[in-house]
Amino acid sequence: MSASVSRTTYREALRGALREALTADPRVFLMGEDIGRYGGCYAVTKSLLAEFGEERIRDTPLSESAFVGAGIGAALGGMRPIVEIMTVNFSLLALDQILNNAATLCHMSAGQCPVPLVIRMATGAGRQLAAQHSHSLEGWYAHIPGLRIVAPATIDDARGMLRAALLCPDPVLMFEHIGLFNMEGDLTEAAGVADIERAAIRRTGRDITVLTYGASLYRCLEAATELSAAGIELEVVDLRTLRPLDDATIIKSVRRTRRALMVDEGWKSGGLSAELGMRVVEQAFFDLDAPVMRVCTAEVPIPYPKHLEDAALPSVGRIVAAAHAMVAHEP
Amino acid sequence: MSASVSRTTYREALRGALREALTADPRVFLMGEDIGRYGGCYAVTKSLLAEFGEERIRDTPLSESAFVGAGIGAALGGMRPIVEIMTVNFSLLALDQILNNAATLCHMSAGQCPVPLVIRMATGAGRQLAAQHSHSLEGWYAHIPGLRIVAPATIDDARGMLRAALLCPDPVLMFEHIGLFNMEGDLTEAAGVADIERAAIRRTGRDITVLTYGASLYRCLEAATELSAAGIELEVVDLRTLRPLDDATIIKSVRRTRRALMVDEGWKSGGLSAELGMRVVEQAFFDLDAPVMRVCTAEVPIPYPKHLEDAALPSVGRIVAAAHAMVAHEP
Amino acid sequence: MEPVVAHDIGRGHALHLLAQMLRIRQFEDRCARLYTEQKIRGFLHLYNGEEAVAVGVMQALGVADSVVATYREHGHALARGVPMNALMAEMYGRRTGSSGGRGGSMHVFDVSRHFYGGNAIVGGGLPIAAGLALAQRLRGLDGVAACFFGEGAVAEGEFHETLNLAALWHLPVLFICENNLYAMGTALARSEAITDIRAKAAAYGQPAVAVDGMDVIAVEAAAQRAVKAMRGGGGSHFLECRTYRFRAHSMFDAQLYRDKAEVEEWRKRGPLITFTTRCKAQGLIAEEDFLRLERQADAEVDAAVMFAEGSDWEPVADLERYVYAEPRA
Amino acid sequence: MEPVVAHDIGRGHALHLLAQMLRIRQFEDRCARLYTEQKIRGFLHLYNGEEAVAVGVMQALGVADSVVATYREHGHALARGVPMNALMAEMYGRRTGSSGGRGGSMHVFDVSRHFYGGNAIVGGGLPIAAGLALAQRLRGLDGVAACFFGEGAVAEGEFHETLNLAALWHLPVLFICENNLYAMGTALARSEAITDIRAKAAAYGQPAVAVDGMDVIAVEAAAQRAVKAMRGGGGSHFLECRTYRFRAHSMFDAQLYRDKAEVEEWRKRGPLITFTTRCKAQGLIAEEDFLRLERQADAEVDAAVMFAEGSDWEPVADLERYVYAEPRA
Ligand SMILES: Cc1ncc(C[n+]2csc(CCOP(=O)(O)OP(=O)(O)O)c2C)c(N)n1
Ligand SMILES: Cc1ncc(C[n+]2csc(CCOP(=O)(O)OP(=O)(O)O)c2C)c(N)n1
Ligand SMILES: [Mg+2]
Ligand SMILES: [Mg+2]
Repeated sequence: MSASVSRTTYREALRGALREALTADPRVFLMGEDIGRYGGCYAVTKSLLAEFGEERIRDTPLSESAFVGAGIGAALGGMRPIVEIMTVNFSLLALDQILNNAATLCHMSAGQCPVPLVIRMATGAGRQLAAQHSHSLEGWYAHIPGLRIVAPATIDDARGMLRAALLCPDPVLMFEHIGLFNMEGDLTEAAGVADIERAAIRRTGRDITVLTYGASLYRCLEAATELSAAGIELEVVDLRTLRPLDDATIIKSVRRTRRALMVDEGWKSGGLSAELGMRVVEQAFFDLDAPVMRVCTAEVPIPYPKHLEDAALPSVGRIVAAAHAMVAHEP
Repeated sequence: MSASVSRTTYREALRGALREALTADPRVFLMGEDIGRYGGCYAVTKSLLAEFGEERIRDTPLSESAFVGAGIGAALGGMRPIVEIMTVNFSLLALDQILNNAATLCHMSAGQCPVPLVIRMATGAGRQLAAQHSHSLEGWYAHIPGLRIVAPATIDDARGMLRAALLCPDPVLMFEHIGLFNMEGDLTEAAGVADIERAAIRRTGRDITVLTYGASLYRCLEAATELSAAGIELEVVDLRTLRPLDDATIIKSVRRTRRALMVDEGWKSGGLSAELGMRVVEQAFFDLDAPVMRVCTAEVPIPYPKHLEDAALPSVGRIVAAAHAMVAHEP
Repeated sequence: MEPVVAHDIGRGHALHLLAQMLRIRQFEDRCARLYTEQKIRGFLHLYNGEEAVAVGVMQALGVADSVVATYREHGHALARGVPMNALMAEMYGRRTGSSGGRGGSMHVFDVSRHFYGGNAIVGGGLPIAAGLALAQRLRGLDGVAACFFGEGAVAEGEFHETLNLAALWHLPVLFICENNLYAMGTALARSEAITDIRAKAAAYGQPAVAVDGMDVIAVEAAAQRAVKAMRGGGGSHFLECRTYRFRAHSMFDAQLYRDKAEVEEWRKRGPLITFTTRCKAQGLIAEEDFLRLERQADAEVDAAVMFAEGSDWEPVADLERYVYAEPRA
Repeated sequence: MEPVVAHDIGRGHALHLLAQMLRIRQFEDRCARLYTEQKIRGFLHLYNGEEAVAVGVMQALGVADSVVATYREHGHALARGVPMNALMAEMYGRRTGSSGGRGGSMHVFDVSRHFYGGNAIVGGGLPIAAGLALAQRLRGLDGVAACFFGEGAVAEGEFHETLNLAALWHLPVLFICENNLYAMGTALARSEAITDIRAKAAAYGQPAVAVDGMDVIAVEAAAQRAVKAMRGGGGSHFLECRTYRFRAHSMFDAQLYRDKAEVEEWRKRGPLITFTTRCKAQGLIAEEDFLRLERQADAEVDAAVMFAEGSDWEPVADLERYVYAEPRA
């Protein structure tokens, strides 16, 4: 099957999905800091103000708690708001609204108050933005019941997951890695709505299952190429959705490769990789030939200088080293 | 050695430690909502206003972010503030200050700005306070580098850990389970400052190591008594400090019992038990006779009615069942 | 404060207002007893003394308007029309409760009446009300959102952020500050450098008035004016209702922070007593009317208790239902 | 705005103020070039146009006072006395930088000068300043805390919470709002229903004045008055400095949100140009003074670049140092 594709960027794919939603559904509107006149701090929403006007592309004052809460209220009131928080770091100011309201209202009201709200935020490091602009907290957010957490790594997913988020009756937090916005590639025109309950195997391989998502996916694929030359074949799973996790795909892969390596850009202790590792152990312990391993970010506030930032983040080198260590364990 | 003890409650032990610190160190002061005239929402600070006056027992307006941030500033300015947030649920309003400032300043300033701040908060469920007053987020907080997280389960620790927190140059978050305040017991007069880097084995046993903390400790001990009758001996480890974790004590115990069961009151996915399980697997995989298991809170906002609240929380019954399942795995 | 405009209300409306206030009073008095009997658990915050605020404001709202309240919301729920049976069942935690029993006293929801809680994070309801109002505007409808909160919430950042947002965007939110002078044990003057809340709100650029929150007619009139202005396309309005809570903050409060004498002084101005006296003086109602309404309220409460006690618990098997919405759209 | 009091400053002080403003200007112009050469990375926010604010305020502070600034803090750091070498090394991320290179442009710290950042969460510095001031009061000292932030921060909840707390507790905080009319691309009128920031601050119950932030003398005088009042036991003060940023918000900003003409109009009122003109007119300084100070500033910048480029990187082995304080007390 040869799908029709068009060349674009991750940023443009997001913008296209936003435009499409604004065009198709009068209930959709955008709200966030500098999304209008400024064009969005990462330029995702550029030009949308001119196209859709001030009522639907709403620049907000600097008040994360109020506009996220207003998004919740608007969702309760029949709209389909898409709220942009510039980066996950600032989302902490709105965490009360996210956890105590968005994630809680549906259950607490016995189903009367679903909150069909989409919150988009940038995440991740790699641009030397230092300790208050570089954290990856999406794995941490995945702890919260009532939320759905998605992290598109590909151009198709950037569009398809936003589409899916808008169809979802639950609050969906969408995390866009700052390293991906400029990524160029093909958009599959007919790809449609993404399935936000399933992980995707981006590379098949027999020796180790690598569980990852977002920008780390590309480091894992690079490591896989390097390791392949040494005869080690990685199977790379792009989790795509961090809550709920797709146990079926994960466990099936691990049962086959008998080894699981987790790679994520969050801090290690209590991060998403710990959860993944536990699930593997709980569900496939006797299938494992080696202890599960994880490659995460060093447990430090991300420092500014490049050499320290690089040292803190999961690198291809660290992934390769972990893989070698894992195959060294003979069953 | 027969230590001199006195009969008291967990609440009074905390109050005693606060009184002692206020008396001994002029840099110590207390700040929080209703800690003065009202006497503290869980009555921990009752009578301290009369003893120490308004300058040192400071009732704050309802503004969690400002008074936590002011605590950070006061700590930078040479004081030893003890900030009370009524419950961990409200601490989300101050999370920006806690993560982006308290946890970050020391590293970001290359050691110039340590933040010797103590934040106490109530945590946990069991009193039918429903979905905005019942969560256990201390394990989630333990993800954040730069913080120290302590959770005293015993009367000696209630006093000793507060003492230790005040001596610590780092921000220490102390979580007090609402189910423990009324607990009566003995206070070891000479116990001194608690070691907040070490876990404690509260019961020795050969079959399964149980890793737990806070109010869950007592459920585990109850389960241990029940299981002992069935010939299964639990070793119960009270983690005491959730960040940094005392790997040495944990791993040593697991190596001996060859089984690890984690019990905590947080939500399961991405909770502290996942981290504990991963560490066990990473460090003692080949010593395990059974997959690690965890008993956590159901992934729901805690509901109001008792039967549902009980069903959501880790119960003695669930711990016992997990233990039986673990020993059923023959090596 | 706004001068109280002499206002002709007629016997029918007088009876209605009194009946509503009495329903709340009797319902809550029963709840307090049920609490000591441990039939109701958790936190219980009573509205005793503040009934005129909820009842007054609700008169100004239509069926399509939304209401957002706090953890002290029994009065708002009843005045809004949440059936007493469902409310009492919620207090008991039964599945027939307005939130299926999951919320309890602090989390009453009734979406069929646009009653959105029941919010127990101080200040947390304000942004939600702004969003509900925004939705009305964006949908081209003329509904307003009424948002109740205490004077303690005024110190929270969300108060500030939301008042600005609502004023800036001309959202039809009626902010109702129930100024009962205390936030738990903290007197207003101990939490605000400037204690004039109406003035504070006006500084955000929206009409703001203060009324005697003990006077149901004054509250009603002020709310009517505000809602009318908003229906005509006006932006947010602020209403400070000066009131007092006669009972403790919650069932755990020893009230060390205020004098008994102060409470007694305020009791003389209680909304039920003053309204009844006034209506009697005007010949609108007679003592027997009062007694009849009280009996009716008691009967309704009795029936609600019966209903609650006869209701089932939600099955444990349903614990994890509604964490996510069902069915998927 | 406060009327500008004619104020006799003398040649020495005039030269000092000019020198400080020039140091900032020249330092930052070099930083902009170094950014395009990729020697400086991350976010770089320039203070160009606003120099009079930092320089004016710092004149009022003593060594024991504290300063809390934002991510646009090079000017504050230099004016406070952070050595230019250490500042430039910080921009480069070298271990000789004021934060050991870990903070970069947005996170300059120098505790020996009570310079507490370098805070990149809008509004996040305000509570910290309140706490620093509280510490002074509790320790019986008379230090004040000066807290700089933009007008964009005014919408944040922390602004509200902190202004109330500081006023309520009479904390010696000098809040300095650098009102440059834009928060990134958002004009003040698009983020605040009421745009008079001074009035807003006054409503919290503290002295609040607005001054021409382009006039270093006016800023200095206002800051002096406020600090004097605070040293005498007064509580918090608020100073709105009306200014303008001449360059983009950061190096990534295409400035689509404002007219070139508007920028040009403001440039005529630039703090360097107006101050120099005025001092010349008063015969306080001559053109050659200006040129000499400019040369001196350039030389200092050259030396700082040399210093930074000659400095080592922090070893990777130290990455995890200082997550926790060392040595343990
Ligand atoms: C963010 C937050 N902080 C603290 C509390 C605890 N608390 C519950 S009610 C209350 C007092 C609120 O006072 P006010 O807003 O005046 O309302 P009132 O209870 O007087 O009706 C407090 C402090 C909370 N629920 N949420
Ligand atoms: C809480 C938070 N939200 C958003 C941002 C992104 N941001 C950085 S600077 C800025 C504009 C701030 O404007 P203002 O306070 O006026 O200061 P100025 O930049 O004009 O000096 C924004 C939105 C941030 N750093 N922190
Ligand atoms: Mg109150
Ligand atoms: Mg600005």
